[in-house]
Amino acid sequence: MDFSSFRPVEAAVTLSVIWIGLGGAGLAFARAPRVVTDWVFPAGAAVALALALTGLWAMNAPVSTAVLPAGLPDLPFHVRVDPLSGFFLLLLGGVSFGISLFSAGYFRGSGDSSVGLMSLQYHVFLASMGFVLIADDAYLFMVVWESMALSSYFLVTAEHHSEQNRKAGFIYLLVAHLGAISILLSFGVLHGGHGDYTFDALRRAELSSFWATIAFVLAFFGFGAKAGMLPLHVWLPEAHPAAPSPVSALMSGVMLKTAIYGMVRVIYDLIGGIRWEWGLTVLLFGAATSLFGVLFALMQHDLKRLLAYHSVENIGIILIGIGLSMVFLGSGHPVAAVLGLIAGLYHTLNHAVFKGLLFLGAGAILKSTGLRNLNEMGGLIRYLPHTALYFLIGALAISALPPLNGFVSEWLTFQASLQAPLLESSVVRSLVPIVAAVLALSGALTGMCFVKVYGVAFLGQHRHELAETPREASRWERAGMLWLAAACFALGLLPVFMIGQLNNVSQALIKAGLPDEAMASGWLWLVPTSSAQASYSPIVFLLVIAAVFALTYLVVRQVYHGRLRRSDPWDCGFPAQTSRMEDTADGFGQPIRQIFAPVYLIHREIPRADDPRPVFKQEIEDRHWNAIYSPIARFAEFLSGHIGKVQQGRISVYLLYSFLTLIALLVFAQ
Amino acid sequence: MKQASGIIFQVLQSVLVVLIAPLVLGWVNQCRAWLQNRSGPGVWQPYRVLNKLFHKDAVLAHDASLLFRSTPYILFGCMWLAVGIVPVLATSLPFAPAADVIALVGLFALARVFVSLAGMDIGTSFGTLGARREMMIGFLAEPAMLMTLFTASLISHSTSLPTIVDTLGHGELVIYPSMAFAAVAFVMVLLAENARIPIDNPSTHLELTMIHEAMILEYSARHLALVEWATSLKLTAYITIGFAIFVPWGIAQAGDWEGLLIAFAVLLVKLALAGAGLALLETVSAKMRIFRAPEFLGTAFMLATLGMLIHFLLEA
Amino acid sequence: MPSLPLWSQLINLLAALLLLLAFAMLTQRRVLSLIRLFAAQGFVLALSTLVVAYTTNQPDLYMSVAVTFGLKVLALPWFLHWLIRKLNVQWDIETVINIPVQMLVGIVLVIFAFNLAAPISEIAGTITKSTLGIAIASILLSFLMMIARRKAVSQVIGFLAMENGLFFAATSATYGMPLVVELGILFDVLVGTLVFGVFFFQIRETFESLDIHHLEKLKDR
Amino acid sequence: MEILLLLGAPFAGGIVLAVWGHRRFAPELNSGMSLLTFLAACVLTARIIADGPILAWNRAFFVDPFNVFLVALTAFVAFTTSLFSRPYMRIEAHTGRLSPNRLRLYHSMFQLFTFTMLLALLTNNVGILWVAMEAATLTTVLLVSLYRTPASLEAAWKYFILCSVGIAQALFGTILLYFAAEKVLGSGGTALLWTDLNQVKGQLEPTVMSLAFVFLLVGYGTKVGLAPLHNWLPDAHAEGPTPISAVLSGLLLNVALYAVVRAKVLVEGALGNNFAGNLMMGFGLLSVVIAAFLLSRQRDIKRLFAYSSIEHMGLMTFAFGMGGALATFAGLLHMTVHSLTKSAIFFAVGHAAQKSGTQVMADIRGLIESNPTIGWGLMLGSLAILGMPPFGVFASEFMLLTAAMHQEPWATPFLLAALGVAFAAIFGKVQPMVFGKASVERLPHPPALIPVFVHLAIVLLLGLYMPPYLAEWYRQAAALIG
Repeated sequence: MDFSSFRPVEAAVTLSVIWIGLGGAGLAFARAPRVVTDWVFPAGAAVALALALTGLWAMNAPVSTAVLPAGLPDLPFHVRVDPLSGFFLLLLGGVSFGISLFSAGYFRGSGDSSVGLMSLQYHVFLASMGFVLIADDAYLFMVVWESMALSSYFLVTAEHHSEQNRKAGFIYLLVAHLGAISILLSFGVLHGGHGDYTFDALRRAELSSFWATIAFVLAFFGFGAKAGMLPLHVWLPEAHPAAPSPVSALMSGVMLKTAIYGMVRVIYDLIGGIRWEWGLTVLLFGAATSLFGVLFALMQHDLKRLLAYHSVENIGIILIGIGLSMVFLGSGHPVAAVLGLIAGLYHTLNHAVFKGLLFLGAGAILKSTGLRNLNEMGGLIRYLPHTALYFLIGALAISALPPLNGFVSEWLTFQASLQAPLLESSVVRSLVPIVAAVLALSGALTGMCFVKVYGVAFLGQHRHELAETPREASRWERAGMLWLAAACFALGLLPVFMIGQLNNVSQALIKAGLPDEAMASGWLWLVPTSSAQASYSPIVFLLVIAAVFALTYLVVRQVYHGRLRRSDPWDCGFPAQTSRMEDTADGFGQPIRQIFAPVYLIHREIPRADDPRPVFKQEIEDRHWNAIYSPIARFAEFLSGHIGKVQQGRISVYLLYSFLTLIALLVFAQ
Repeated sequence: MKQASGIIFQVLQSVLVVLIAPLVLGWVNQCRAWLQNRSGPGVWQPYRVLNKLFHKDAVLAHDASLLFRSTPYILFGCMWLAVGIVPVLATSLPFAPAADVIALVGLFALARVFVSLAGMDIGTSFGTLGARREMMIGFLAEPAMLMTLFTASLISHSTSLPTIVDTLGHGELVIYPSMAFAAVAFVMVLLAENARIPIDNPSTHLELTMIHEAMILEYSARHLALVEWATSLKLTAYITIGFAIFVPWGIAQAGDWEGLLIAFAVLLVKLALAGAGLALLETVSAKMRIFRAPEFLGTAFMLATLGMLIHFLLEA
Repeated sequence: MPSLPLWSQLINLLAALLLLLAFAMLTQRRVLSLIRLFAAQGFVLALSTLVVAYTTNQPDLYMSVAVTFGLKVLALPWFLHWLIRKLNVQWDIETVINIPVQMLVGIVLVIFAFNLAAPISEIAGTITKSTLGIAIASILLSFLMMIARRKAVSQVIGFLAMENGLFFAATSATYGMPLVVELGILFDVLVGTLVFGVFFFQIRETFESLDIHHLEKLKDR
Repeated sequence: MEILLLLGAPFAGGIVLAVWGHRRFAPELNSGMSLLTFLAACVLTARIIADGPILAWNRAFFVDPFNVFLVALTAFVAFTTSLFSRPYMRIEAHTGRLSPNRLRLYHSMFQLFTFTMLLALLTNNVGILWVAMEAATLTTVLLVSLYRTPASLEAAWKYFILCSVGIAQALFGTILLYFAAEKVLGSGGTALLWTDLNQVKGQLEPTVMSLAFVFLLVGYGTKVGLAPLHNWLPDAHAEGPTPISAVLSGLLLNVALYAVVRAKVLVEGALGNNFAGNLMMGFGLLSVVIAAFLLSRQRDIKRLFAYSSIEHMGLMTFAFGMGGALATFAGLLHMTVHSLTKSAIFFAVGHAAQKSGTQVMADIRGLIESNPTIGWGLMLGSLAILGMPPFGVFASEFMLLTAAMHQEPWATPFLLAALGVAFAAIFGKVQPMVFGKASVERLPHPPALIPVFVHLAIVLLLGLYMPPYLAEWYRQAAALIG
């Protein structure tokens, strides 16, 4: 680890180590929480910004590797920064810069001594994510992978007094651990037995197609468990809301992306020789995950659980992008594969940005009003104007609406799926557009969900009497949210710059880039393959709408007049307009329950007719619990019950066991 | 020189279409009146309504926020842009590359989201009721819409409307069965998106049955005028997209003036026919129950997917 | 030097006697007679070691004969008698499996032990190679006896019988282990029995009976 | 010379404490003796590193890289356990559960137990190894029944009967081994010396050796706690005083496995095929699966961690059974980190049980709230034992799983399932104990928890950065075992 030549890898390692140091400092100052919130978190933000710049630099610089002094005897820790890890470092640094700024303000109020411990776990969490992105051998990767899970577990169970948090933390760590073991086994398959675990050795190991598929399946489900893919997603809606809001922003925004990074790194880089059947599996799982995630998000009335289910949905969209690129790569169309990969990675960055923004918004609401249940919110736009604006930008971005960044990545995914005619097998060729339709459906459903969230939370009348009027978010918090909102706009309006960077990444991974005609089309027009094929210019969108907005506003004011007066809204002749008449979050989701009834498991308590205080209670449950998870738990219980009979207390039976083992072995030994 | 004429064409097309949009609505209402053997208020009625509304004083609810007041202008801007992009009179206008078909769908989704939010801003139950139903129709219609546009773009290997128009219109005449399916599906989506009869009755006063009207219940004066104008613009935009994909003949190239005149004439004829067809469809069918809408749009989606499969199987 | 076959016949006789005693202990109903049989087995073991020592004139074997005789014939039986009197457990032995079944299983075990020892005894150089099968059989029989007993005392006696079997195997296969190991083993057996005695007192104190079924609480049913 | 001090110190300590074991300063004396032993072990280890294996006392004692690291580990853990037992035993005496002369028995037996462990490790004579193992059982059986509760009596009785019968099988195995060796090396003392056996293991009679290995495996396997023979282990660990559970789990199981591995080396040389390895793998896998599934049924915390010891011993046996440089290296590392982590956990558990007055997990709540050091000690300890990465247990499991995935892929699904179930069971039960509202009261004497965090620090160090000489040490040992 020589510092003579200062390359991206040295920068990344030093910055991550500084993060750990900051964590330690936070713990040291545990007695003085103000010091922690005023100095440690902003310093963490500065380190995050530096890491983002390193990532940007790494995407354009040559690959740099280094060896750290620590690690197993014949396997010291190898670290490597190439364009792919550079991109994810940019993602990690950029998003955690905003979140750290927000946390500086968010934790200021709590004031108790747990802030020191919280800052230690927070910064160790960031540092372990940093190391995951630059790890270059299986051992270091696994160590930092599960340290990430461990540190985030302690953050999830920060308020460990509530039984629900503890249960969420337990399920989270259990699924993370099982996922990690399956990743480990996939490395085991790849490593070829001579004890050399560096990623270069894994790349060179050539595998028979059977073992390559086994490695793919293990890696896919291992990383899928961490990303919240469909069958293994149950921990996500429990764990993310349990953590404090900035931490759930970090977990939803960035930690899920390290799983995507792992998947791309192992499948594209280490296993290589991708087959289109793998791509099809990823595609189908992605489509199912995205549709399932958004359908369940629509049913939630807890804001943070809703956002967590949306993370599941967006992971599905990312998997669709990556699945498309694997299908094209498997059937020999590198250019279309590049487009799919760029769409997937671009959506990873977009989701990190707007999901982080939305969770920070939810945190600001929780801090000022103490509310998490949407049915108790309402009319907050008057009390929290800034948060409302930033939340609106985040909501428009996640609903994939044109001028913002959500639309760009979804548009690219559509363009990639329109390359379907290139494929030979007619089944896949017709399946890809149907997956595109599922993507469109889930995008539209997200739009509906965020109209519900924004409408119920911010607009209309207040549904719940608050003890004192909620205060707007503090200066730090607004700065954090502003940074992420600006990022949404920048990524939405100037996609060509980021697509160019991603082109380097795909050059490094698939040895193929977008056609140069697409690159040459300047910063105004985003062109995926050829301008004849399709082009999109977000800046023109924004300019024309703004111009028309200003033009009509002025013309109407000049030609006619701007007079305005206030009065009661139309109440259809009904005298008292109370806030209970407004539609609740569950009410808004009623059409979805009607149309997609079989998907849900609904427990409904309809009050009796003569009930003086009728309360309508309804609980939507995830079918996966009693379809997959409780059968497994029951089977384990059943099995341990039978095995329990082995230990049944009588000494003569124990002697009999040892006698029979002896006889059996003697017979076997002959 | 070509660049200058392009810009002039662009401005001309935008202004012209914006002006004739209320006319299209007036014509449709007039045709409906004739079909129901009523004399009807006349084709220019929408202009009179707009003029009246612009003169009145705006009345706002107490807790209407800034969002509520700015939504009409955003709506109008979006529709103006949509009409500017679609090759109504001429193809390959300067704004054309700004968006392809998918971006247009996104633009309409943006408009729909803003209208729904404005509806919910007042805090009465009607606004949220309308918003919920509008979003439901929206998410059901979007996959069907995209599937029809995919069929067209799979044939012409591009999603940008000028290229589609060039390949389908200016190329030699070929009958595409898949396009037939897509056309029927497109008409069903058009009816749903523009709140026409089978899904929603634009001229109803029963709050509980409204979808689109419920959201703009609270608007008055200039805001209501802009919203009404935007609605007619949306209808015109949808109809012109339909022309561009299914009936692309007669659209001029940017720059040749005489082609423009012919295109304008052809456009008027096509709009008249389309308006009459729409009126006929509306008088023939009655408004469906709100929870029959999913089957309606489900069939639209099936038809579009069938069209695409036919395209893959028959290579047509 | 007396003719070898005569002495080997004597050793085979003693081995057969040992097996008979093991069988007798297996089927014995009363504790006191069980202890007397154990003492007899110790005596036969000492005698056979003496014969082996004499025929193969290995001086250190005499030392182990003396210790075996002292421990297995005198010390342990006396100690067990003293224990029985002290704890006044004058009662007969309940068995987990009834006696005839134990007999049958015993015979099967003996057959199994013989065909197990067949390959070893061909290559064994010692004159007493044929007795290895009997030694293994007596070990398995005493193991069965431990399994099938309800009372703590009889279980301990089963264990001591197994020790006798082991010693007999040692002498028959290899003319006895090196002395330091032999002494270590005998010392362990002695301390083991003392500890068993301590346990008897403790169990008696807490459970007022030496029946094993009190000792079945710890389970993970 | 160091061997004399190394064995002399605990033996002398045993005698001295037998006389003054009940006095006030007895715990300090006990720690002093253990410290002396540990220093001797360090000197011996330094000497072995410097100039390789040595044969001492006309080949009665043999020290090579394999058993010297176990000697160092045993001495260290014995020393830290004696440090832990100082306040623990005072609190037990304070609460009146232990009378002074029982303390005397405890202290002297503790030292004698250390003596037998070190003797078993150092001796070159397989017979003496057997005697030492039998003596180890004798010294600890009385300690298991120290509290005189019906349950502890039952546990002690079962421990004694099952282990004695097991050890008897091992004696017969040793006799067969001696029988086979006598053919080649001639009678007299040398036939039982492991070094000589090791040289001639190629010429030993295969059929006899396989029978001998069966008896040795069943015999010492009972002491290791392998699956069908494990029944005594949970009772003995749960009912005895905690320092004894720590020492039993941490050291006795390792030494028993050491004996099995020594036998495997000879048998593998004699047979040539992998009969011994397959047997060990079979038993190891069976233990891992059975222990994992029994974990979820436990209500007593010490029984829970006793089953976790069975599971980890199963993993080690599987590793040694699989053979190959990588797996053996993983097995050795796992032996070290397991005994360090498990003893640390038992220290924390001991004090936690004392604080809440019960060992039933349902009644212990909110440890972090009432006493952060015990709470965090238990939490980090259980995370370490479950193989969470920053700790060394993960390093050995990593190497084991990847080697298994390559050499014995059929076994990995079982390992995966067992590790998953074990994680769910242990963490599911430890988490509510550590988090939540506090339901426990203060301790009369301040708990000595430095050993817990020293152990966990070493395990963390082994996970992240292995010092080169330690790695060299393990590699030599792995080469020896093959």
